[in-house]
Amino acid sequence: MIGTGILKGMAVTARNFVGSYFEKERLITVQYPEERSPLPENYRNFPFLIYDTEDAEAGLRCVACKICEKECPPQCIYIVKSEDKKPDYMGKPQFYPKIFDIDISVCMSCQICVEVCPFEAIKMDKVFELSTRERFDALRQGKDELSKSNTYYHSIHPIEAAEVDAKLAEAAAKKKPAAAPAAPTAGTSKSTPPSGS
Amino acid sequence: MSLGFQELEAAERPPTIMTSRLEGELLEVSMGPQHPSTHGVFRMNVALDGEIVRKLKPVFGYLHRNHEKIGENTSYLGSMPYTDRLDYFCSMTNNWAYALSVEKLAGIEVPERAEYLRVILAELTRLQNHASLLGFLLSDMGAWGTPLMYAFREREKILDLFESLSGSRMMCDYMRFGGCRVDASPEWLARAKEVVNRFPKFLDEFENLIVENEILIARTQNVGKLSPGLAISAGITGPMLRACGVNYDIRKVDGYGYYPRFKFRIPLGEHGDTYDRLMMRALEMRESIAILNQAFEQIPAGPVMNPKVKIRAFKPPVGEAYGRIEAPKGELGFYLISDGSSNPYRYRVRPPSFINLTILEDLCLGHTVADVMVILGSVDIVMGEVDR
Amino acid sequence: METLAEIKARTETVAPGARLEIVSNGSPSQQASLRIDNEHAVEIARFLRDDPELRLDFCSNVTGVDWLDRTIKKTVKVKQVVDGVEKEVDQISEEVIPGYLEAVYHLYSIARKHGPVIIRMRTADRTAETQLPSLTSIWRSAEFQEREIFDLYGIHFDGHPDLRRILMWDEFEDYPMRKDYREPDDYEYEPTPHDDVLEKAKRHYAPRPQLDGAEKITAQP
Amino acid sequence: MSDIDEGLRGELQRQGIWVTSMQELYNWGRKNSIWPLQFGLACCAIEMIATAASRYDIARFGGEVFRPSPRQADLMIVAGTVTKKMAPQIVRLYNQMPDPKYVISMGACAISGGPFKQGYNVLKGIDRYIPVDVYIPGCPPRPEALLHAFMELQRKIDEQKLSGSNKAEHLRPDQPSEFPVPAFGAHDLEPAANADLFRPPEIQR
Repeated sequence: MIGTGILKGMAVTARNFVGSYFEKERLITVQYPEERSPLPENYRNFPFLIYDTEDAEAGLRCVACKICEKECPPQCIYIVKSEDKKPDYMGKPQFYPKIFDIDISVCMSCQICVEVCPFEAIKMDKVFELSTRERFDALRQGKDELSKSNTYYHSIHPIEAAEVDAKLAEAAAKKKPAAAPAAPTAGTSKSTPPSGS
Repeated sequence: MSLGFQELEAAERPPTIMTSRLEGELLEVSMGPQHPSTHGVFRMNVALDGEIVRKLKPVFGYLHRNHEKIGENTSYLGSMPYTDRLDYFCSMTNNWAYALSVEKLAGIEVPERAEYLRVILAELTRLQNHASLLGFLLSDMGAWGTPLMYAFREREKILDLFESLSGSRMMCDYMRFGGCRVDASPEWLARAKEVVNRFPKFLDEFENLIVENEILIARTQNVGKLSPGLAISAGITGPMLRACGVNYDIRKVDGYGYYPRFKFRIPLGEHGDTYDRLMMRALEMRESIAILNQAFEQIPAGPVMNPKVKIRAFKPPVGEAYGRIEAPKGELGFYLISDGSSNPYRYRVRPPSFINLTILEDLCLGHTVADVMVILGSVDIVMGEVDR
Repeated sequence: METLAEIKARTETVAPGARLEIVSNGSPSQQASLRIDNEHAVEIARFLRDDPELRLDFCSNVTGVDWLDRTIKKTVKVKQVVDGVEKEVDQISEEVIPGYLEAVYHLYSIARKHGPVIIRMRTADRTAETQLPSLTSIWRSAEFQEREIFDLYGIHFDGHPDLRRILMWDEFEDYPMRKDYREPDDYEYEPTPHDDVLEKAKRHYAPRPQLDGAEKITAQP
Repeated sequence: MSDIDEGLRGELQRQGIWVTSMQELYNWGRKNSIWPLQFGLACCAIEMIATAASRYDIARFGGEVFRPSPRQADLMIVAGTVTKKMAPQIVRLYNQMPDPKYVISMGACAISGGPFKQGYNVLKGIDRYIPVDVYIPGCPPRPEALLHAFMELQRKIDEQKLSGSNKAEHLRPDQPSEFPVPAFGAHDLEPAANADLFRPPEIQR
């Protein structure tokens, strides 16, 4: 009989309509500003720089090797290397980035900078509420905005951060005979409050 | 800009003599690039006789974002996230096609677990692509909203899986040459299994909604018929080719990525019309679920990345390679020429939805304007891939 | 499937006078290709499609490649008499290969489920004689792809039913996929320039003296 | 239409009297019924559709009425890469929208060309031709990020004044509401940017 197919379809819509009042599977709206769906561990949005200890300037892991700048596919990283060296968290004198800019209006969140970084210095952030009314300087993040503590990293990617810390501690233990005996190991900054959140 | 009707011969055009009736006058209509249909910035120049399409010329390039040129100026690894943005519904299959081509070019082995993960992710991609296609197609037909909402509800579940594995909902950037970037945890596999197990329920519901619907049948059956001969000659691939009854599925023919290990059938159409193309997607989703269930059973433990492959300064030997996979929309191929440096000398994408549009005019001639949208919807195009 | 050498031999019997050449491929993919001459191209293509053994009825991918002028260094061992003693000496000769444009066709068979057979055609040079025969009459799938090659590479396909620009607008004059194409200058705002973008941005900033200071900063040590 | 004294308002509210000004009422109505133009360009458009679908449900903010015609739309969400071939059409669509009109530039491509900015056919930011109210970085931004930008736009509308020297732009007759449409040139769009709108700053480091 003509019309039965339509009625069958209407039954589906009716079932969905009624079901959406009590069936959990059909009730999926996330009431966004008040309620947020949890972001998974792996979620990534824009990169940030990690620093150990409590001083963002002294504890920055980045040594301005410019590998990420070179590998970044859309070329949104800009680094100017320092002329002098300063001791890093292990006491070894290293270069540091005088300027480290990321243009987040270009960044495509591809995570390649994280993959190529040999120093575990750049990681992906989870902040996505970045809408602004200004474009140019508002969307160019400088070193101050990018630097976030290791504790913050632990708070957003707990599993990954623990693995990174273990890896760095292992590397530090290997180097220890050569390095100064009082060199602090990575992950000592657990007590610092998150500064970037 | 000219309408692009220069080739409309004067002889074909009926004489423009003023008569009392306007019959025979062709009306030129430009549909798109901003058009209420949900297929992005696609434009068609249509010549109409009353409501009947007499000529149709697609106009491309409104999303031509120079993917190939950028690919030639970027390192091999750097092109991987760009492939996500080709067919932005199916970033996983795009990744796979590109990784497969580079693996051919450089002779890289892929670990067993990585191949299984690739199959799982490609089939999940096929599920969400076909589901949203059905939603879009129905919304083009006038079922405004409802089926699309149902389709997106299911799609979100699969996107959540992608997000928790790769970190992004749409732009996964998950595969690497010689494997996958991160391993899937057992919890993730369990979650994926649950989503897949629930999917048939949605399919049943969706099929109840559409399969017997008289309006849908009237709008799609015998509309936009495609003959197998023309389909093969015009290079049509994917569900569109199989809807004409041609048994050609690259998963079976090339047998890449351990597909020969799985038992699945290739659904074939009979008439090659819009209805067959629509149903082809519904049937393919069932087969994808079968593949997924076997893959969840068989997936072995082990590494997901070939340790010999360098991430940085990756330079394949001089030569060229063409690799292709069966993407949800058809044959997605990458043609790479290497000159031994870190960038490809030539980087070419064989986009299935672009080539599937070759016969759009043939499908639409003689049908009404309203059918054009339906036919276009059943071709399943994504502009990111058509224009690149 | 037959080997490429067998296909070549059989094609030569069908199209007498055709100059065919197997282009080797050094990569592990081992996809060697068959270079066909432009005069017999349509004839050869029809044979490849219709031959009952081959039945290459599906032309999957058509693409253009731009080859600039290249110099190839060849090292040949030559016997020379040095100081009265005959010795083998390496003689380095340089050969300049003039640039050309190339169209590459990847053919598969749906009927026999084999492939790919790759054929390629070359233009005489990159500027004046950029004609190639169109194979759209053999494989319809070449229609849009040849149009795309015309648009981006500037190869004129003789016999193509509708050779217009496809991706760029009609008024556009350049062929952007060629290797020597220079994109328009729109580098007014480049906050993170380096490498090639830096070079292009510098060109833009040059006539703007107020940005001279900024330029000095962007030039990296 | 001047602002109400907050103390007086609180006092009246305690008495059970709710007062509002014409301006507040007008802005309240406007900000809760923003009708976007149904217009997607690329990847971000799919996230825009996801925002309109049931999980994120832009209807909770009064923005679900996607209008296919620019004549009925208040908001243009430029979602995706703007190519040079598409830019004239976007400016034309913007010109066809009635005042007051707003633009959200969604995703990296629409802001600056994003990852594709090195392409020869990619416009490096839609703000070269039309004014943009809210920018959302991200590639693509999550649906939540679009909702966040939507709320940002609602805040902006709420702040607009109907009278006085700093009244909203659409009420000032000297402010243009239409912008010149670029033409296709032999090598590039002509002009490459609207110099009245696009004034990139000097980079200070």
